Amino acid sequence: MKRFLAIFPYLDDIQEAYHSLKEQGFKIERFFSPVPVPEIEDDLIPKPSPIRWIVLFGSLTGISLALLLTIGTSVAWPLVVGGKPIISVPPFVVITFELMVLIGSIANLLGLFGLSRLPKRVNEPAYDPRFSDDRFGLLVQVPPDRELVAREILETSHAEEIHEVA
Amino acid sequence: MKRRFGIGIFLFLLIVGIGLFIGAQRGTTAPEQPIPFNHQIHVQNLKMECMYCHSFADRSTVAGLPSVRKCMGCHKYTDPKKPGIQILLQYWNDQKPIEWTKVHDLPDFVYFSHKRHIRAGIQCQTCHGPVQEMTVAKKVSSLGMGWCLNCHNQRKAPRECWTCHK
Amino acid sequence: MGEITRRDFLKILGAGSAAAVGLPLVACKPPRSKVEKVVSQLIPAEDVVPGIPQWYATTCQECPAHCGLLVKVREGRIIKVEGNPDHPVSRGRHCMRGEAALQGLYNPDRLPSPLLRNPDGQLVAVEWDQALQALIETLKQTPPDKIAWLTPPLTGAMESFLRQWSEALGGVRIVPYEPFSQDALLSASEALFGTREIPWPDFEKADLVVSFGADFLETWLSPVEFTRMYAQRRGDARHRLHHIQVEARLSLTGSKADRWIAPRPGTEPWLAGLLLREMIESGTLSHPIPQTLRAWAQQFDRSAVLSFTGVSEAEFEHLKKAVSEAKRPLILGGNLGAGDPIQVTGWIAALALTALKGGEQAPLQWRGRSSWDRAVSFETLAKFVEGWGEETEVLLVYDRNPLYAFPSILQADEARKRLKFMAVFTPYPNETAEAADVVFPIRQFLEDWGDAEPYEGVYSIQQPGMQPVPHFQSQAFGDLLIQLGQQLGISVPETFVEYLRTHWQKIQKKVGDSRPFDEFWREVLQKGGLFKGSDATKSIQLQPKQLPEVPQPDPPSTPALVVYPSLRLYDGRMANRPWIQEVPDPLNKVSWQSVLEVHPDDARAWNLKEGDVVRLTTSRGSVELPIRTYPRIRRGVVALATGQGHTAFGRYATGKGVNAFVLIEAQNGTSSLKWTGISVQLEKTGRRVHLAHTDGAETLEGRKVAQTIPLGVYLEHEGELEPTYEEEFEKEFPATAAFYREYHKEKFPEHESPYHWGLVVDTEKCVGCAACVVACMAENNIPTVGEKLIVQGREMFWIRIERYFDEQSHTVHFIPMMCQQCDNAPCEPVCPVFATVHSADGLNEQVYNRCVGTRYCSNNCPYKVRRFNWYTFKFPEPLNWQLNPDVTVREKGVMEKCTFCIQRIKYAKDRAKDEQRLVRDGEIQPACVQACPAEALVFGNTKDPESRVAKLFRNPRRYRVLEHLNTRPSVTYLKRFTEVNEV
Amino acid sequence: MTYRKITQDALRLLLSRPGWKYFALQGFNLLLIGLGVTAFAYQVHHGMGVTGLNNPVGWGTYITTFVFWVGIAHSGTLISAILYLFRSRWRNSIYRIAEAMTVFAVMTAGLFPIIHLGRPWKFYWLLPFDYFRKVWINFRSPLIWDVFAVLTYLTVSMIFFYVGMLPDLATARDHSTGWRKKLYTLLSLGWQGNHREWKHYRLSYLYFAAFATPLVISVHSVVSWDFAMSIVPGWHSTIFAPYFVAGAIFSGVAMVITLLIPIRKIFPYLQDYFTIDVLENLAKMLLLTGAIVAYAYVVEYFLAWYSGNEIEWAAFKFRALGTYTIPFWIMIFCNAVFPLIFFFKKARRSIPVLFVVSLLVNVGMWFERFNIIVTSLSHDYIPAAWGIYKPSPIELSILAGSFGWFFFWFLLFLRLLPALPISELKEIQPVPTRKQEVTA
Repeated sequence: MKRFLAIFPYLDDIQEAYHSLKEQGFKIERFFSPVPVPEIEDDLIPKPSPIRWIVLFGSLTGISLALLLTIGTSVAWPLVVGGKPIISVPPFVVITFELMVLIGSIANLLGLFGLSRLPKRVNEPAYDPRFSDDRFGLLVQVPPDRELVAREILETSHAEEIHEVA
Repeated sequence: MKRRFGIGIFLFLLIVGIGLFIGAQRGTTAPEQPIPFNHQIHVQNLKMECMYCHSFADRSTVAGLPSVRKCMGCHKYTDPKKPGIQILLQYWNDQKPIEWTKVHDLPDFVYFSHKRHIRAGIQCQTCHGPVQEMTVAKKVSSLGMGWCLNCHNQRKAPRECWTCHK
Repeated sequence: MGEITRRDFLKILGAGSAAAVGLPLVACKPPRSKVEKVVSQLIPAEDVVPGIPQWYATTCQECPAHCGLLVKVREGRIIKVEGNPDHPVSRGRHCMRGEAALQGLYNPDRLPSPLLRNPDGQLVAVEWDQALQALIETLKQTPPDKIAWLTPPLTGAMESFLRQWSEALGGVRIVPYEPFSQDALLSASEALFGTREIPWPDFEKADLVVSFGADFLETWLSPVEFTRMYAQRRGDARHRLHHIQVEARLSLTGSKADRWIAPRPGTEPWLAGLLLREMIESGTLSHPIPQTLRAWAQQFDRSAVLSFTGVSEAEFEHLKKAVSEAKRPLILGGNLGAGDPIQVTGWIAALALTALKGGEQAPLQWRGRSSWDRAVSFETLAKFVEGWGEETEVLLVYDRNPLYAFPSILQADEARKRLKFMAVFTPYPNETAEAADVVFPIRQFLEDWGDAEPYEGVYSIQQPGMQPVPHFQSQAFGDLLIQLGQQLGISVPETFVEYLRTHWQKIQKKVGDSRPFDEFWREVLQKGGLFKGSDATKSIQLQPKQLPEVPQPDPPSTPALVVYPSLRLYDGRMANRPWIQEVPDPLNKVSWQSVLEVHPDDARAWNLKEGDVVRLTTSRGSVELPIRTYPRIRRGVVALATGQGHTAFGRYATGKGVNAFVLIEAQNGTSSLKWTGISVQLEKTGRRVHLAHTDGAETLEGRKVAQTIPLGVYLEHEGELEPTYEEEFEKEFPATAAFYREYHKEKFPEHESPYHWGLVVDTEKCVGCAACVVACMAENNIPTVGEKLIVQGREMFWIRIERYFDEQSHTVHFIPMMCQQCDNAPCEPVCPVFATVHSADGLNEQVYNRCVGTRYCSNNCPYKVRRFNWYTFKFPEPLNWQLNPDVTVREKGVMEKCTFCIQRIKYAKDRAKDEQRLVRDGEIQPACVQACPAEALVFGNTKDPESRVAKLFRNPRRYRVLEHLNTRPSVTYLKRFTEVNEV
Repeated sequence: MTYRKITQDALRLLLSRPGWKYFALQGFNLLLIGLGVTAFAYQVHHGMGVTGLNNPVGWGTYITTFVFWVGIAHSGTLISAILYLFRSRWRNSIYRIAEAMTVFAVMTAGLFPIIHLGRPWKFYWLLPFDYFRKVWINFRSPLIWDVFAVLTYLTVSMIFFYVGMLPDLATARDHSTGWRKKLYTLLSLGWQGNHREWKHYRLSYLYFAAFATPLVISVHSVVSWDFAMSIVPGWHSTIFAPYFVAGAIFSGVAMVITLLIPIRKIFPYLQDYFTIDVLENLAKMLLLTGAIVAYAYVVEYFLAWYSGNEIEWAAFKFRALGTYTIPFWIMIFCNAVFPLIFFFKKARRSIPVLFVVSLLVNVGMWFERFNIIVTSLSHDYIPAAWGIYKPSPIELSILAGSFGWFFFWFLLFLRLLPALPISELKEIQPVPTRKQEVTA
């Protein structure tokens, strides 16, 4: 199977190309853009991002860790200070909040990396440096028998360049 | 990328490990003494009581060292040709006290009473190790706070700060 | 080896090394030094267990009062001085100067070797033989009557030994001198009672004390003894001693008085005289009035006296009323005034009135000869100095510093040049030693044998607590005399100790003790002496013969200077002790410096600000010093304390402040001294200095730190017990209390303690003398930080005496403030690393080595009693020998504070545990409690309802400082009394 | 504005070699850092005595400067996170600079708690570990909350900063050569801008913003509780948390203005991005927060007076009229009076006025913290223990060093990392469409 990498200067063009290709049953492997384009992204991956669960998990971990740390160490050797209870809830809430944010954010970062497959190599053939500047791109899987169809769709939607990539 | 990061972690852990190892070594040194005194001969072979020489152990905070005169009490009659005993004789003839190097050195901010521990029924060996088998006096316990507390916790001994800190 | 005595042991220790004992020099080294040495004893000492202190009784020689002391010895070093409870003078207490004797012993500036003036005129260190030879040559070449000793007023064995020695040499004269001599009192006593003895005040008998300047709580006669007696009477609400102080500048003594009358300085005696006259004329005196006295009193004219003393009718009437209402008033004259006819006048009037009011019951007592009456009069001294170069060619100075402490009218510096030879026997370098031909470093009294007899029947032994400090090649003065005597061919005993024992054999005989001497001697050494008390049975009998004429007052001058004896520095002899320098004056709160006290209104009028340096000129001399506003001084009067301004007295004294002796002038046409009312000129120099003061504010600023209760109100409730603090809390905050109750179960599940330590501070008894401050520094290894750091506000005291001038009356409040060991301590929860936590005994524990130094605890301490180590403070060798091995020496960057002397608590608990009992009430005395001459501090277990503290905690006078913050302190204060009938 | 122009403008700062002035400035910053480090070494060697601190006043310049820098940090997160959540798109051009400021300000602030320790070599005892002594840390201490808050804030703001920058780093990678290319390749982690990355990125960024918003408020609340949790009169006040948060944003916004104006001046092409409208919006925020701060000052005095607590009232009287009256009035004028000029539109749009007032607010806010900390400690409960604090040269050197440290990193950032948020600027441009192109 061949892959075509088409480069577009305009978003309406690429949207047109995207929809036509999709209608024709082509599999769009990737869409490149210098800015997020929710319409296409959500169409390509219809399920909501699991980041939310990862962050929730991270935050809950943070909360439990904080409770374990604060209550655990206070109970292990109950040192009395200023007549305050050994397990003083208000101060522990502060620690719990901070650790929730901390671990939640770290989970968020790791989740982002994991889900977006970062870090990765860039200089693969199916990438063009202009994607980070002002060009949009589509990576389409093209069965050998439908090359012409694909090329035509792309050309009619004013693709600037069409590359065949391995 | 990832591999390099791994190597970094490995190196870091290695350095920390070496540091801890060296630190631990410092804790068990057997320093060189002005007289190569052999506890094994005195305790195991000659069946001397610890408190014969360290006579203040059940009366005071310090255990005390035998005075040179006490050493001479026996060594007047023992083989004077042995090199260790010759050094002792030299001290006695010069009427000079012996400057031993401390094996068990607690920091200056620690209050430790031998008396209280002896009267609580703690064996000398619990902290000092099998002295009766030592040819060179050696520190076997870390004498660190965690080590003290292990025992205090087990025996429900007081763990007020000012019990041991001063 | 035979029998080894304690002395031998100490010798062995000294011969070995500094640490020739079975344990290392704990606490003297910074933590974490890598290799610690532990030195075995060469020969073990009998009965000495390393780690356990020994106590030896001895006698204080820092002032003529001669308190009995106990010295605490650890591993061959004296580490603490405390009062001897058996001793009748100190009764287990001591003053700050007594404690500071330790820093005399370990003073780093002590003379390391004898000094001899070489042909170039330089004083150089020499061997003992050489120095002795130089003196012997001189003594041989000089006719004995041209030789004279200048000594303190000696008593006991040394007095007789020196007398015998001097006689044996062919009549060497001895001139005993004390700068704060009681010449005027003695003269008055002679004139009135026909005996040149001190009539000692009896505070127990008196119901009113009127002092015309005598500072009986500071330096006068026997301050520790008087403070104890006075405080006892003041704290006794039913028989409270009323106190009126008459002086131009309010002294520490006056600050405790119920009323202060401030006449023009130096005119107090006429007021006393007028009082005597009016009392005689009132006809209320029930005892026969000798005619001479009646005639003498006629010389005081009411309107004249009131006008030149500047005292209002009302004030005088009040005074008169108080005296006439009192049954046995104790009237005291002036404080200083050697041979001063004016002071004599004052004392005559005072003593006569006391005797006339009280008759046989007059609150005075005879104690026979005392150290005070042995000193020569100022007149004699003046003649003596005048004769230097003629009658006296060779001057031998023992333990005196004439070139500093002689008033400038004696012109001792000039007179010294006329002397052929001057030998000085002193442990320290000083101004006199600097001008000497030969200087012998002698032993300090804590390392030497001797004795004292402060008054008849009190034989007080002075025994060394340790081997001489090895840093200095010192010799015992007595043994030096013996060496000299041997070389000069007179008959002397072998050692001074031998002479001392002979002397005590005589005492034994005298008191009729028939035991073998050794047994007697052992008991003497154990108890610190023989305390029989005076058996003088003389009664107070007025036998006035010829009373001196009342002098005419000097014309008034403004400003007028008052020179007052310093509670801290005495006549300057204490100035080389860093503790003494560091502790601020109880009233003006300035340490390390000399200040001129000026009334704030005068300062404003004269356009002076605090810290402005002024030039102060009297007819005798001129000094430059900063001013300090002081609200308890008569307008137009300025005041200066004695003791500073040394030029060669070691690092702690040299160059600090100014010498008041330079300014003192002669009393109008006589050869006597004028201490108060000196006419001075003030000039602004334009320079300013930062004052090393430790007080943040003069007044209470409306805060109830110091509280009072009218005596009448208290009397209604005396004997009642307030609810305990717990009960009170329970009642006022039931919900919170319930929470705490529940919570206390959780607090210490492992071990509920039978103790909760508490401290009671009686502000009625506290006189603000600061003995506790110095005792605390000695006990807890508290460094002295020096003048610069005090200026910056970095003093390290764990206990301080807060002084507040009352806004309504002349009263000065003294609040000893130390860690309050709060149950709800605000300092504890803010520490991030648990360096300060609460103990089961209710103590607020501070763990130095855990502290990282955030200083948050100090910020959050409402009492501001926490102290931060701004630097690692050094204890110069051998001052570090004094360090208490039971207390950590702290390093830079850690917080510290009062521990209630945890080391003493631990020691007592340890002993109690050995004996399987609880700690007894009174068994633990923190250093401050032990020192307090007023016995204003009580320590104990508040959980024991029978303990003294538990009862005092419920006294109707109780209050806790800043109670509204709910810190629940373990320190309770007792309110000071006010007299409701006061105007 | 086209995508291409944005890319090029943003990369101009990164891809060119800085002039000698830049190096001179950095040299000066290093000099300041050297001064600070030397002063700190001196302090560690001798002890805290080299500062002006004393018995009643345990905290001074260091804690003042700590709070100052933490405060500066706050507006960065405010602009990047809170305004993001509020969809205030004008923030897009300046948010990177503001966020960089946040990171470096927290980095600077974080040093001060260590510097102010009596034994800074034991700082690791503040971290939650017992080092085999069985004693952990005291979670009841506000200082431990501080440790957690500041470390969390530092970590999270750095992550947020970095994640926001990822697409821009990719842009830089794609347009650079040589060592820069290597650097940006490493930093961009292979970002391509593909649909998968963008999809997760969008949500992830939202969550970061959602976390950062309460975090920023919590951090300065915790900092304020260092004071409010104590019983010191002048500190123990319930309004401290909101008051400090408002003050922090106030000072941070001022610092953003202070930083933006010279940048605009030196690189005029950036004026297309840092427009006068943006500055005007900032000025409005300054006006709002300044008013809140001024209100807090008034309320503080009202509470102290109306509560009838004599000690509290005495502390506030001392603050205004006592030894520290000059710092107090500097604070009042700089923070409560001068910003009122922004009621006038002309002033809001005048570069010199903006610059001067923002500088004054910075000064005023430093003095605000100084006043709160020092005057309260100086005169608290026990009159006999009162005392006066004066900063020592050592403390001032370290203060100067902290500015050197901050500006060193900030200048490094300007020339090394994309200061203009490339992708987010593109987002607020109309997407390039053929339709538009044709009509144009």
